[in-house]
Amino acid sequence: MSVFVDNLGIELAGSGKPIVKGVSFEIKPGKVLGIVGESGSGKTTVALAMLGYARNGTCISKGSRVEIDGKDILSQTATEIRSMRGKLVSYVPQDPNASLNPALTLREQLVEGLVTGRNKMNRAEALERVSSLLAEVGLPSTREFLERYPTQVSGGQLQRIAIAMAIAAHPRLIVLDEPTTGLDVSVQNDVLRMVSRLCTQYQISAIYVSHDLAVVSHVAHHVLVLYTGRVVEYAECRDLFARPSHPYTRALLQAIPSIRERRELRSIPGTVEANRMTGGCVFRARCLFARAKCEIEPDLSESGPADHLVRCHWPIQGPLERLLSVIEREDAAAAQPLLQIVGLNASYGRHAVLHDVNLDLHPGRCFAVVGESGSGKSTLSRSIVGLHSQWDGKIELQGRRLEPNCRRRDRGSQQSIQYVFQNPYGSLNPRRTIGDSIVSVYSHFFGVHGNNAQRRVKETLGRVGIPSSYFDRFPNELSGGEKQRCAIARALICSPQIVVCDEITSALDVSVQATIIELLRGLMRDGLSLIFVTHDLGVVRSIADDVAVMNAGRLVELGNSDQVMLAPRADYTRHLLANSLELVDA
Amino acid sequence: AQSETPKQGGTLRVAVPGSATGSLDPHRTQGFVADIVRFTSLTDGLTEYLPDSTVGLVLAESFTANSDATEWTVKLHKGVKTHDGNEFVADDVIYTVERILDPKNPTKGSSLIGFVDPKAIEKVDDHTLVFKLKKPYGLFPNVWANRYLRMVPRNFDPAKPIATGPFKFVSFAVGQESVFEANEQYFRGRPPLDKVVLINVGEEVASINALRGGQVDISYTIPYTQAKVIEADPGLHILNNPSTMSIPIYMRTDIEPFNDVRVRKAMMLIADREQMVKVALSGYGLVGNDMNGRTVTPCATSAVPQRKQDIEEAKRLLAEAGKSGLKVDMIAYRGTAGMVECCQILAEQAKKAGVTINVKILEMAPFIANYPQWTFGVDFLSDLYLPVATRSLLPGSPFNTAHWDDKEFNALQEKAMASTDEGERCDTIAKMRAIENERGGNLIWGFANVLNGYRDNVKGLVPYSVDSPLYYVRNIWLA
Amino acid sequence: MTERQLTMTMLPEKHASSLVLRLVGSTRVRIGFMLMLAVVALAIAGPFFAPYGPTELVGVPFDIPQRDFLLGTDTLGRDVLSRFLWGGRSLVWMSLAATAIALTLATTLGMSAAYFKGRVDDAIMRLIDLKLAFPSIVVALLFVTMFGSGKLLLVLLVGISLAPTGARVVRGAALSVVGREFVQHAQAIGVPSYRILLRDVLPNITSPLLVEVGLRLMWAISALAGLNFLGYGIQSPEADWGLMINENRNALSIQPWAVLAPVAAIAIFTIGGNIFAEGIARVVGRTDKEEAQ
Amino acid sequence: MKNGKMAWLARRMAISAVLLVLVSALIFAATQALPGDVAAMILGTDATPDQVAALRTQMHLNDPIIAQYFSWLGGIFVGNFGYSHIAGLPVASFIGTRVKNTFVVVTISMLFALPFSMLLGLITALYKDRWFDRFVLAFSLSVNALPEFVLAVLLVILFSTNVLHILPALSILSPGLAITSQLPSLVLPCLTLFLLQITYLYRLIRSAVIDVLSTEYIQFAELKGLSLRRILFRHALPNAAVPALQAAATVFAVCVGGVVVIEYVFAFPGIGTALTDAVGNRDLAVVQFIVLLIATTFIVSNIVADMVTALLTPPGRGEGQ
Ligand SMILES: Nc1ncnc2c1ncn2[C@@H]1O[C@H](COP(=O)(O)OP(=O)(O)OP(=O)(O)O)[C@@H](O)[C@H]1O
Ligand SMILES: Nc1ncnc2c1ncn2[C@@H]1O[C@H](COP(=O)(O)OP(=O)(O)OP(=O)(O)O)[C@@H](O)[C@H]1O
Ligand SMILES: [Mg+2]
Ligand SMILES: [Mg+2]
Repeated sequence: MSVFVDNLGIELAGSGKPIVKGVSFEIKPGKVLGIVGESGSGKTTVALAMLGYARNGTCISKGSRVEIDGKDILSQTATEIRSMRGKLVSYVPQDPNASLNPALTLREQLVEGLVTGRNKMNRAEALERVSSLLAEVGLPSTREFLERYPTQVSGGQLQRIAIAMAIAAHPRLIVLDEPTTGLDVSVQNDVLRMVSRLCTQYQISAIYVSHDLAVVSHVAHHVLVLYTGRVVEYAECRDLFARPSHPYTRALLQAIPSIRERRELRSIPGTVEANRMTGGCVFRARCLFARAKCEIEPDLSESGPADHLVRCHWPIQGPLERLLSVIEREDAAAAQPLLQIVGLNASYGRHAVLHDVNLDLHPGRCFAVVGESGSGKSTLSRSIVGLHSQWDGKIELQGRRLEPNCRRRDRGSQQSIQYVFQNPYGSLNPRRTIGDSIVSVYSHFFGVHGNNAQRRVKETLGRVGIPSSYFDRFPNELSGGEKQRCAIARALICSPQIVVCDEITSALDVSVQATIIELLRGLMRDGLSLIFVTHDLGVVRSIADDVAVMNAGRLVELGNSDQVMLAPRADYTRHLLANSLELVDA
Repeated sequence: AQSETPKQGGTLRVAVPGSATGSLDPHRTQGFVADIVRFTSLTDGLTEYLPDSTVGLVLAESFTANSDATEWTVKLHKGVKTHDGNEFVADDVIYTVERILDPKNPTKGSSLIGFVDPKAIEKVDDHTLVFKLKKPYGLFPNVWANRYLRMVPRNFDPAKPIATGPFKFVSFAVGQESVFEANEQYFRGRPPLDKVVLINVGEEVASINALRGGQVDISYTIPYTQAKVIEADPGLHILNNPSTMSIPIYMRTDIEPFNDVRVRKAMMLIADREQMVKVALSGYGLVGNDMNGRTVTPCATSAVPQRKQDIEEAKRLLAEAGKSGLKVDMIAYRGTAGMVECCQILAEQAKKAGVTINVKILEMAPFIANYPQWTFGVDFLSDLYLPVATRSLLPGSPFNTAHWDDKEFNALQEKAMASTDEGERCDTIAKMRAIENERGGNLIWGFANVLNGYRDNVKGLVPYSVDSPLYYVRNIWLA
Repeated sequence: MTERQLTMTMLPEKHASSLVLRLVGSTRVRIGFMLMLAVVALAIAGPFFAPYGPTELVGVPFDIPQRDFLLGTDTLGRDVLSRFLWGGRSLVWMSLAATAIALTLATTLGMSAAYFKGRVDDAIMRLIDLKLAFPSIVVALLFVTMFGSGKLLLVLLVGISLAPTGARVVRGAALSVVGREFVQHAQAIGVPSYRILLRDVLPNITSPLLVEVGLRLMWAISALAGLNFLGYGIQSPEADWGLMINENRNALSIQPWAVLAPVAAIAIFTIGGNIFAEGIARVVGRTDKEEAQ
Repeated sequence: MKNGKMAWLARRMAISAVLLVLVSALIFAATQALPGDVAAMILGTDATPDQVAALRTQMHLNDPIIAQYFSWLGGIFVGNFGYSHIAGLPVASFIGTRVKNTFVVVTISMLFALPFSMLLGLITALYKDRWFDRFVLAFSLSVNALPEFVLAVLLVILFSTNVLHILPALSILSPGLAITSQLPSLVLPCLTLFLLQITYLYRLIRSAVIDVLSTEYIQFAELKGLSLRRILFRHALPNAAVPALQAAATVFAVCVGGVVVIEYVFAFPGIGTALTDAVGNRDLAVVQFIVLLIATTFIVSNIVADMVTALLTPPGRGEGQ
């Protein structure tokens, strides 16, 4: 018995505008289907439809078919669908932190699904099942543990609990929606291995949704690439990565940074056009190969080997030309460091977070700080800009000692060190236009107002690739990547010497990430220095000159990036590298 | 109703206007209706008012004066027992008089019997006393009918009010409810009711609702405007008391601007009394003629012509006094229905004469704090002519809000008090009232009726003019 | 297509002018605004249509509606219709002014508490606790007894008494804004606090603020009416809706119009205010949600 | 953890005590500024200035204000709340039953209002923008838009005098009987309060429920195949109840202190009228007592609400273990 989906579509409830259209696939028992695509492409929408669920304001189109174990899910009544959820098909949410009820104990949430619906158990049985499940996912099932609240266990543990819940009733299909996004690399690896094992062991089919192609390449048997609600490519996993045929798939793969070599990233021009199914090929506006015929939407047709389906008039055959220009790293001129951190200890209240951190940043270079979540990367960067002021030690900018609190710092250092935040959605005031936001920063430092300031701002926006027509727009009229570029422009307008970037690409799609990284690389050529905080070793490899590896508030390794990536000295660094997934080799 | 024989038994529930005082003391009291209803049920006076505003004997069996009315012999009823079974005797009367006149503990009634010297009361025997007065006092028996001069036995304790009255104290929750039961031993015969429950109700609408909803049998307060509603209800009745209550608008005669009699007269001419009675009292009242005393029975009614609105004359007088376009503050407080309204009406009427009256409605506390020093305002008085004159028209008397001091009037008052001859007294009173009308300090535009509401089954209620029928609960019975 | 054209075509409706447009487009906003406007118009224009003066004594008390007095007469035999037409002005401006004072205070205190945190927050919150623990009715009684019931005083009293709970709401809303990155950025580059509060924080708490407008307007009106009830409000003979209710309340069962007319006007005003505020909050809230995506 | 809670409670109590002293000092100072005093009120209009002065001395009203205040404050600590000169009774025995009455009525109405507003909030949130929601909203807006007094009188007209005659119009309570044995008299004031409370609380709960329903954990509960009832009552309501609880605490305190109007209409012997009367009569000890009582109620109900909130809300990240 298998999972069979035919012509699945989801549309806006009122207007009938399609969000996802014509998705068909089949999954054999014990096999994993990977669904990849950029943000907003409709991955979650498809995943939810497997459970007969459509989010508020949307509905599943007529004529869609989802068959699991021979049962047509979509033709059931609401109560029947409800009783199948968790039993026949189950779901693992993207963010277990937000998906588990913070007010209920783990026990209650684990048991509640088992004691209701079809094949319901009594409490004792359910508890027994729960403890065997927890053992299965490698968690303790002690009373103490079960009585905790979701906020009292770590993200990785939560995700395992969510998986335990999903497999509890031995469903035939399990839908995992980005289950490892937001987890540390080592945890991510554990979870992936667990998913694979469970699927084979119980012969459960699985849908694994992710925007991370590397991850998908490690778990999936088949992969489906979505672009704005359309399947653009569907193939056997190895085949897809070996010979990607759709221009979009290829472009996407070229945007992914690699740990193995320091190379230029190639972004996809333009931005994703959400929900636009206007008739032609969905990718044509950004496609390098687009021609007149692309105004007619191509069918999903076989290209090359059987069951490698591509929706393109001119599918590209052959493997991806992997190596783009590899960039040589220059060594630091042993000049006076621009920024020097000596013996930095930082804490929140009585909770010490950073311990004796020392590092030097030289002009025109990029210093990357990597580490797992909670290691203190953000604390370090916030201490540098003075947004976190509870620290001692010494931070010197060109030999001048900085005050811990940014408000006490002089204009000069406020201006010299700029900060770009992780979350592009929060970093611009949603009630002010882009132009207004940036102009006010410019006037603040240079006292220039009016047209002069506007001209200057437009210039700077140009430098980060934002057209000056965006000047009067509000942040919500921009995509995430554009917002992040505006945030960079806001930093640049101050003519800073150092820009501190705290995970500025982790909320963005890889193609957008590529744009940003290349933008920063360009700025560095103009003499800007960067402190670049990230957890992604691939990104580090592609942009950093020097790397500091952090673990639990300490620098465990410090060195130039080639050395650290190729010949790590610290165990911890080796551990990180071992767990970082790369695309499977073709 | 009077002809039926009273039926014994039952509990009478009466809604009385709210008061926060915890006093059952007939002498040291703030004198709110609720207080008076309470203590008049528990105590007796030597005399009491009858519905027609004449005076009847109660604890006193007789009053005998000497020829010039400077010595009064009072004989008490024999066999009157207090609630705890003691005989009520002459010593108790002396105790009461001393209590009322105690200079350290001022009481409401003290100014009424200021002419009595407690040391000059002679006890002849347990039931006979002789009051020796410095000045002649012709209406001596009448004065004792006043509600603030009720008799209490020696060592009276307001917390456990033991007296001679028709009802005995049962319970009392301050500001809430008091319960009294019939005094089986009452010397004038046991009252028909078994029990009386007095309930404090502060809000007028509330007390009417209570009456309509059957939660009380009598509501003391019925606003004039609501009388129609009660009358329309077949189960309810209005008791329309032609009260002696006047609502004088006083003008201080000793300071600007009303020290000029022309200004006072102008104000009196400004008032459209018909309208004031019609509006402020909804017609439940009698037009006044700037002199006290709604009735002066048994004397004849006054021959002074009724003053009417005359704006032109008022303007002329004001101009003559150099007070055209007069602007003046007027102090009002919510003492009784119609008080605030009459001020507002006068203010409106005064506009026609170019006079601006700014009515300020005060709370009790600030009003009292400066009483009786206000220049211009409103007050209410509720008594027969001579007591009113004594307490509010003589220099130094407590309610002389107009600060009026008219030599001729003062002398006439003295004469009226001393006089034992009714004809002479009536003549004097007529002269006094004529003077009030001519140059008094009070604009007496009307006399207000007092309306009570009661249910069908309440009998024995008759209209009173000096007191309220509710000060005589012993007459009431339930059918 | 160039990238520029592309982004132009794919964007949702414009924002800046679109907020106003959307507001106008919202049925709730329109209905609420119309209701409020109707009452304000009545208050302003009413006197020109009044058949009698507002204080003129024209009949007997509590006469029922008839040809000469379309809504009957009141406690002093004045024409209810005329007083009704005259009586809106003070209540409308007083309630709006009190609401404005309440919100200004609430916003200043709430935002400062959220923004400055620590001691300032503590101090402001304790001050608010103090004010809340102190029954406002007593404050009003005391002040009115001391200074008389001037309109300005009433407005101030009501405004101040409505501020603390508003300040709490504002603080709650502001707390989530002051942690946002754009505020941190402004702090990092040393923008003065007042400017951050004004330009970065305030515009982002408009939606809870607007809901508060409706609530507080309602409470301001009921507080003013409540003061009137206790005899501490506007004093006769002025024509004022609140006062009319109070003066004539005893006659609710015999001449209801003297009470119901002002009650209805006040009710329409507050309901309108609520619908208006809620409509705005919905539109702004929807815009916010889109932003969050 | 336990210790932390105790410390928190102790700190709150200490702050509250300071707050109460401040309240009492402020009110004491303020009442001094009022024109007129209790002595003049007792003696009425016919007293001579000498008599008033004598009574003032007798009542210690001529003592220095600070001394008066501290003697009053000192009394509190030995359970002596002062003496009501108007009632002629110690404050505690004068106000005692009224306090009880007010608390009984407010508590009863609250006991009904809380669950009903939860239910109503839940239903209207679930059927957001449907006719039922709109109807309830319209009703609640109308109730709120009516002055309390008008609402109360309308209820009397409806239930007691004009339309139906099923409930007593007044809450005349016999002081001798237990208030609980006189429940019919309490129905109307309770109903009035109930309406005022529920119309406010349900809107809070409604919006809280709407917020909660759009969270991911509700969506996840839905995807787990849980029944609607369980989702609503076990997952949504406890989380939505928190903001309502805080509001309920404030509403409770406000009702205790602010039902004067309702007390007037129903002639209900509660503390609201006692307070206004006491201010009018300048009966300082009573004013002080009631104001302190209201302040204490406010503080205590807030502390209770905070404690219940702490019970309902799970520990935050990194708190506890
Ligand atoms: N409730 C909804 N109403 C209307 N449109 C919606 C709704 N939910 C999602 N969409 C739209 O549907 C599209 C697909 O959303 P979906 O969440 O499936 O994307 P995704 O691929 O999972 O993205 P991400 O990687 O960000 O999770 C988006 O353009 C989104 O704006
Ligand atoms: N405001 C705060 N109060 C208390 N502790 C905090 C606070 N912010 C962070 N921490 C703690 O400090 C430690 C370091 O946090 P930090 O944010 O610097 O980590 P990070 O390396 O940036 O992690 P991530 O990759 O998740 O962003 C963590 O243990 C975190 O729990
Ligand atoms: Mg998704
Ligand atoms: Mg971080």
